[in-house]
Amino acid sequence: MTVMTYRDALNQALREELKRDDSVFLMGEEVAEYDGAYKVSRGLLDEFGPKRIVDTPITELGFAGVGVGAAMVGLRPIIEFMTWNFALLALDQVVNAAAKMSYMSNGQFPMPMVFRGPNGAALQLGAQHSQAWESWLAHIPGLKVVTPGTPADAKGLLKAAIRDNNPVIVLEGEMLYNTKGEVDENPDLIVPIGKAELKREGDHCTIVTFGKMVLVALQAADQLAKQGVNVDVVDLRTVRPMDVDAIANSVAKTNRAVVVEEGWEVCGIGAQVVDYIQRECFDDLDAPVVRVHQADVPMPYAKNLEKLAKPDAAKVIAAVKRVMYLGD
Amino acid sequence: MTVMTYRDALNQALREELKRDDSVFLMGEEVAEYDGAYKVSRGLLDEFGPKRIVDTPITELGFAGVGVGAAMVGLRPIIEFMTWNFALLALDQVVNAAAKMSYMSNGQFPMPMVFRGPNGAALQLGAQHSQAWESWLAHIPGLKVVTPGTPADAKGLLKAAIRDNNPVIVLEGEMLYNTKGEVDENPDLIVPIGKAELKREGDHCTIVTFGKMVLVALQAADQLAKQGVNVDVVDLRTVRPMDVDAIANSVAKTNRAVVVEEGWEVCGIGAQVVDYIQRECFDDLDAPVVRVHQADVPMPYAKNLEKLAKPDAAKVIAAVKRVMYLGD
Amino acid sequence: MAKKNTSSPASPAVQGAAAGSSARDTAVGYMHSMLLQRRFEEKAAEAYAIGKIGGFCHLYIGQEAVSTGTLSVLRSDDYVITAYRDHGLALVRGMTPRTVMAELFGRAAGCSGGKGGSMHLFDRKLNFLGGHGIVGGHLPIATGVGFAISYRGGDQVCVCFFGEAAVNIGAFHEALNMASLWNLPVVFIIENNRYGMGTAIGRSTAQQDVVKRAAAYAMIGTSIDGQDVYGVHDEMAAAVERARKEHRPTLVEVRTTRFMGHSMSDAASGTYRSKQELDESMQRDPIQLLKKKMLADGSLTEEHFAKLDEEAKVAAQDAWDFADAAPEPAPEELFAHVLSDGPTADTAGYVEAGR
Amino acid sequence: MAKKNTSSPASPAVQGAAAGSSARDTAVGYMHSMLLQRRFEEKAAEAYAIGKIGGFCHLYIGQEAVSTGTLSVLRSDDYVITAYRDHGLALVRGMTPRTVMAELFGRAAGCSGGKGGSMHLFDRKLNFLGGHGIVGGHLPIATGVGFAISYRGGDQVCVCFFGEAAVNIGAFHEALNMASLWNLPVVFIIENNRYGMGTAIGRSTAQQDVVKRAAAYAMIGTSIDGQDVYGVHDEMAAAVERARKEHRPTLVEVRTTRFMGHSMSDAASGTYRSKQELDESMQRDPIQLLKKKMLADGSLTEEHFAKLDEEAKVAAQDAWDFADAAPEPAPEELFAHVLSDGPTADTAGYVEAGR
Ligand SMILES: Cc1ncc(C[n+]2csc(CCOP(=O)(O)OP(=O)(O)O)c2C)c(N)n1
Ligand SMILES: Cc1ncc(C[n+]2csc(CCOP(=O)(O)OP(=O)(O)O)c2C)c(N)n1
Ligand SMILES: [Mg+2]
Ligand SMILES: [Mg+2]
Repeated sequence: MTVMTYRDALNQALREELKRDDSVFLMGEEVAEYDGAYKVSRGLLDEFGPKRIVDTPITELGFAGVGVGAAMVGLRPIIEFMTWNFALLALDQVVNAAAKMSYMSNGQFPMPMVFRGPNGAALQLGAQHSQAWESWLAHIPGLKVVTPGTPADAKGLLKAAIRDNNPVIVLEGEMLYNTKGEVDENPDLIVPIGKAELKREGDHCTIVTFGKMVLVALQAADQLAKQGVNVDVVDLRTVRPMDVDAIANSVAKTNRAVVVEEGWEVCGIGAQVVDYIQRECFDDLDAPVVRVHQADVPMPYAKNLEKLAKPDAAKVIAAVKRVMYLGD
Repeated sequence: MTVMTYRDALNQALREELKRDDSVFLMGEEVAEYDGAYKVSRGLLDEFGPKRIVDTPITELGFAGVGVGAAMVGLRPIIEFMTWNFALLALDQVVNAAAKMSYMSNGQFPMPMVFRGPNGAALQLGAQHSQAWESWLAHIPGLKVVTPGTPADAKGLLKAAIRDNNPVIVLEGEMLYNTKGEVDENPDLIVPIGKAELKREGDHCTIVTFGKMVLVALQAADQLAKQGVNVDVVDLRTVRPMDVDAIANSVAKTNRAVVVEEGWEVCGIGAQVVDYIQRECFDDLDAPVVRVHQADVPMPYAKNLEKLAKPDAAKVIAAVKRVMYLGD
Repeated sequence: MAKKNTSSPASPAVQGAAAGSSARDTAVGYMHSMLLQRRFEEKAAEAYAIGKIGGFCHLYIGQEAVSTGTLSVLRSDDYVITAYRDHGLALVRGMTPRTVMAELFGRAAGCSGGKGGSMHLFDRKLNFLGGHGIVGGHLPIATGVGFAISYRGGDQVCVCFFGEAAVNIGAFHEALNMASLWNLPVVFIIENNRYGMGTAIGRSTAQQDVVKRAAAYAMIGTSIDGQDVYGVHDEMAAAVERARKEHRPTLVEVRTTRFMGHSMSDAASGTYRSKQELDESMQRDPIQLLKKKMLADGSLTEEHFAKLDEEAKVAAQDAWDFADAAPEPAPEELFAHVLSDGPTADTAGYVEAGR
Repeated sequence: MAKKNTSSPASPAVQGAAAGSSARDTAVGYMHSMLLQRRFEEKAAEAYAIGKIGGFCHLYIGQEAVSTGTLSVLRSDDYVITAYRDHGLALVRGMTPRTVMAELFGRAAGCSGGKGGSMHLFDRKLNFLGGHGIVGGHLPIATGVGFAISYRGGDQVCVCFFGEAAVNIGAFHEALNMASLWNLPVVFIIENNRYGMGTAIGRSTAQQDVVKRAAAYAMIGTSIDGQDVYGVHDEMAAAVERARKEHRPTLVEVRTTRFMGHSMSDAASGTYRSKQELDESMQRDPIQLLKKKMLADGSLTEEHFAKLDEEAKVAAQDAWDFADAAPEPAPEELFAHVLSDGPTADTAGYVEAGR
């Protein structure tokens, strides 16, 4: 075990998989000579050369499609979107090509590829640069969607994604890149796609979350513990396919749930989690599930408004208290 | 009141609003000389001329953006997507430009515009031509999303959309264009955006639905009635903003709910409806809400598989029986 | 990925054109190939009319010299990708009429298991990469195939077909820029039949000179008559050679005509193009042009033509009979191949009827 | 929509350039305009460094002659739209330094109420249509503005600025084709500073000759030196005239250099461009070039320059002081203007902290 940043964990995952399998390549804007807009691919050009670490023009739709074509004939592309905000331009290739190719060709053309990059808001980047796309992507059959919240999960899930024979979406967090945690350096370890992890245990309430909000939920859990409220923090890690058992097991124990996500409310991941909970744990629930998410507005630039818009530990605590019918 | 098709109702709405306000224009692929791929704009070129009924090249992203630009300087564009399948290419303009312009300009540039066209599956069009985008679009603050299921609602909601000062998404149904119903010919009537309609009344269970599934739900309701089961059919008509009160009022009465939608399950509109129901009617519910939706697969071409994939009256009936704990 | 295999003919349908065959065999091969496409699609139209084929069905009739002339140039380890108007190309590449017709009928024996349909014909063994329904969507994919060839240092070529109306969409622009920038072995083929659905090219496209469009990507652009199978062959041979040897893409405009409507749901003429215009174009039927030439140079007799035509008709009828008798996909197929590692689709939320 | 108004100057910052003014006044106006941008952005950089400005902040320093030269040609009822590198254009168009700086500081008095930020400056009264963050995304919007002008039979013009790296994205292609096809009064201006973030143009763009790119849309394309404000003015006057009178769009490449990093988060040189290259480019500082010319022709003295410069610095400092003292947006602003007809955002599901 070594302590490293989320960024370095991703970098290590890329390096190990590039080394292991020479059909793997990394392509995207600024991934090579510039070392990645967020330096996730630092040093890879030097190590693997320009054939495998490929800078592209600003053409998200185009290079996503290049990845699809390369995957059709047996390579294993890793397509980096500088941020998922720009991937909106490429979703036709992700949804209509990558996600459907296996099905509409009756399995003749599997799509062993990864689309990755930072997702969601960073700090004060404004309306067009602060989008969390997890619920859109999770909506699509034919995709898998992982959302690591810690360095260990970042490494293990990215490695699993690269080895998977399906298109896997890896949603990272710009605000997570500098966070640190213990990471196993064993190059054979992966984190299985589709398995949640109980990141903290407690009997009073379940917090279901994923991605960037894992740290926020853990922060809230710490503060709640000081007030005598102990929560389960279920980190989904993968939002498609979702580990419904992990959610149900926890809610069966706590009888209360809060779902925390970075994105917008309507048809968010949280809505689907609520559906699973009411379906699986109808008789267990002692209170309606409460959701915490971004305010239902495009992200404002001003610091104070942005803070109001984003979910944070204080809002999570308020939500837990609400489902527990506690005052402030 | 006149009986007319859904197609003619839309055509009448377009004609009336084009006549009423000369800042309104219609733009899209094949809308003019070809009378629309599905003939919704039949005759409009002759009546209003090529300045106002505008054929475009095949450039969904581009002409959606043209609409945004025209709206910024005060016109009221109606952008037709030949089908919403192709609109996937244009969503950057819909989401990043149309939906955010008002907010990020602090209200200086409202977006009085409509994006419309057929959404969801028709018959055997296969994986890339059978997508229902309502949950994606409803996810986005800054948009309104309407989903008429009948000719009267088609006319009234399209007129309301054209008069609205916000970007309104109108999701029509290719399979609905030939369906008939009574339509008020009064050119001043609109159907207000955001108001559901109880399309049928019954005490035993609530079916919440919208768009193409309204007819399916009504069919199911008919058959159920013959078996002594009477259901409320709540037609949302608008999926953003959603008429939560209408849902809650019905569920408070019936204590049971089924949500029927055309699209996929994960993070679908149904998930959000379930969330509203458990939030508003937690103590009213006698059974978990059951959802009916497309099978979690890209749409297959083969007739038999397509039928299995799509929600239909038989599946709705099965779901109602399940929430009522009835056998077959 | 298919192994490199230069000895086997590119396709049964054009085997006469394989290297080393006589000029006469080549000509007969072309004729066979074009007739098969023609008669097959006439049958498909018939089947569509009586509801045996559903959905959209875009016929290639009139454009057969493009597929035959182009694919006769290819090796079996080269790649072919196209849009929804894909029956002709699939047949010429070597799919059997049975497997294509079964796909149109939505049967399990179809080339895509009945799940793809007319617009999504696939055959991995033939390196036939589909059948794509979003206009322009497959162009970046073709660039990606070129990228993979180059990545592996191979000498295959990817040929990519699309309509003239697709040149206006962003994906075209992005795909061609990358292909040129990275020196990829892709031939981009505009099948210019002058209409995108009901829109004449002049109403959609500011620049119709293909050379100028290609120049925007520092690429060579050429324009040829698509009704003359020999002309198509020769120009494509040059473009394919340029891709294979020099690793340079080419943009080729092939001027052709579709003799039918855009799809089975619109008339061939009347609204957006005049009957007269169509009639004139049909004077240049690629099959008739080849026939005339062969009759003139003695490589064909009327009897031989009739025999070839009859063979094609028989093959088309056989395909129909096969497809019509073939079983539908099993219900479990609904959830198969959503993902490549088994039925991990979420079936839990799926409400079956009657339970 | 602003009313047509040809008598008022296009912008306070370039008022010296208004028709009928003397050559000397024009030159002084240019100098004033460029100095204001320069000193304003130097202040912005300072504020960014100490955290008063957040997010991304893309400086225009080095490119000031492009904004000044181009906008001096416009009427006040013309339209301006650009990408995220928008401070200079906003100031030259006539936004006050105060309202721009307040926006960068995220204050309610900002031109976008503090909600837009550096990349999203808007001013309806000045027909300044933003400030857009998705590369290429505003090009179709510009075409749409041109469409609206033409729809109404007006004689305004829309000028649209973007970087050279944006020419590869699909939106560029789609926007230019429609603008040409429909004869729209739009001037598309490539600010070619040779880098898109860390990518030199030669690594992203197969065809760098702008004339050939324009030809792909049957459009006129020209290329000019962007460091010479007079040259920019003259060529833009021609392009604007072509749009206004002949309703034909133009693609203009303006060769320029950004003296800073791509944004405040990267160094100006070192990684992707050498210090030497940058130093050489900086020899052609547009302000210094104009100063030299004016000193030579006697329209400026060192003292006058110092005074103008001091004025610009004072205005920048005043903007800072104003912004720094200005209040943040009120919390209720969070839900305002999501929709134009009032606070109809869904606030029901919003969990406030501490309740
Ligand atoms: C992105 C997109 N927009 C619209 C359509 C609907 N559509 C299908 S084919 C077609 C016309 C294409 O014409 P062309 O490229 O010339 O090919 P052709 O049909 O003539 O072979 C259109 C508009 C589509 N499939 N995809
Ligand atoms: C679609 C999209 N992709 C990527 C980005 C990230 N990005 C922002 S600016 C930029 C470089 C643009 O360079 P250029 O167009 O030359 O303009 P300049 O910054 O030089 O003014 C990139 C890649 C983006 N904003 N939008
Ligand atoms: Mg065509
Ligand atoms: Mg640049």
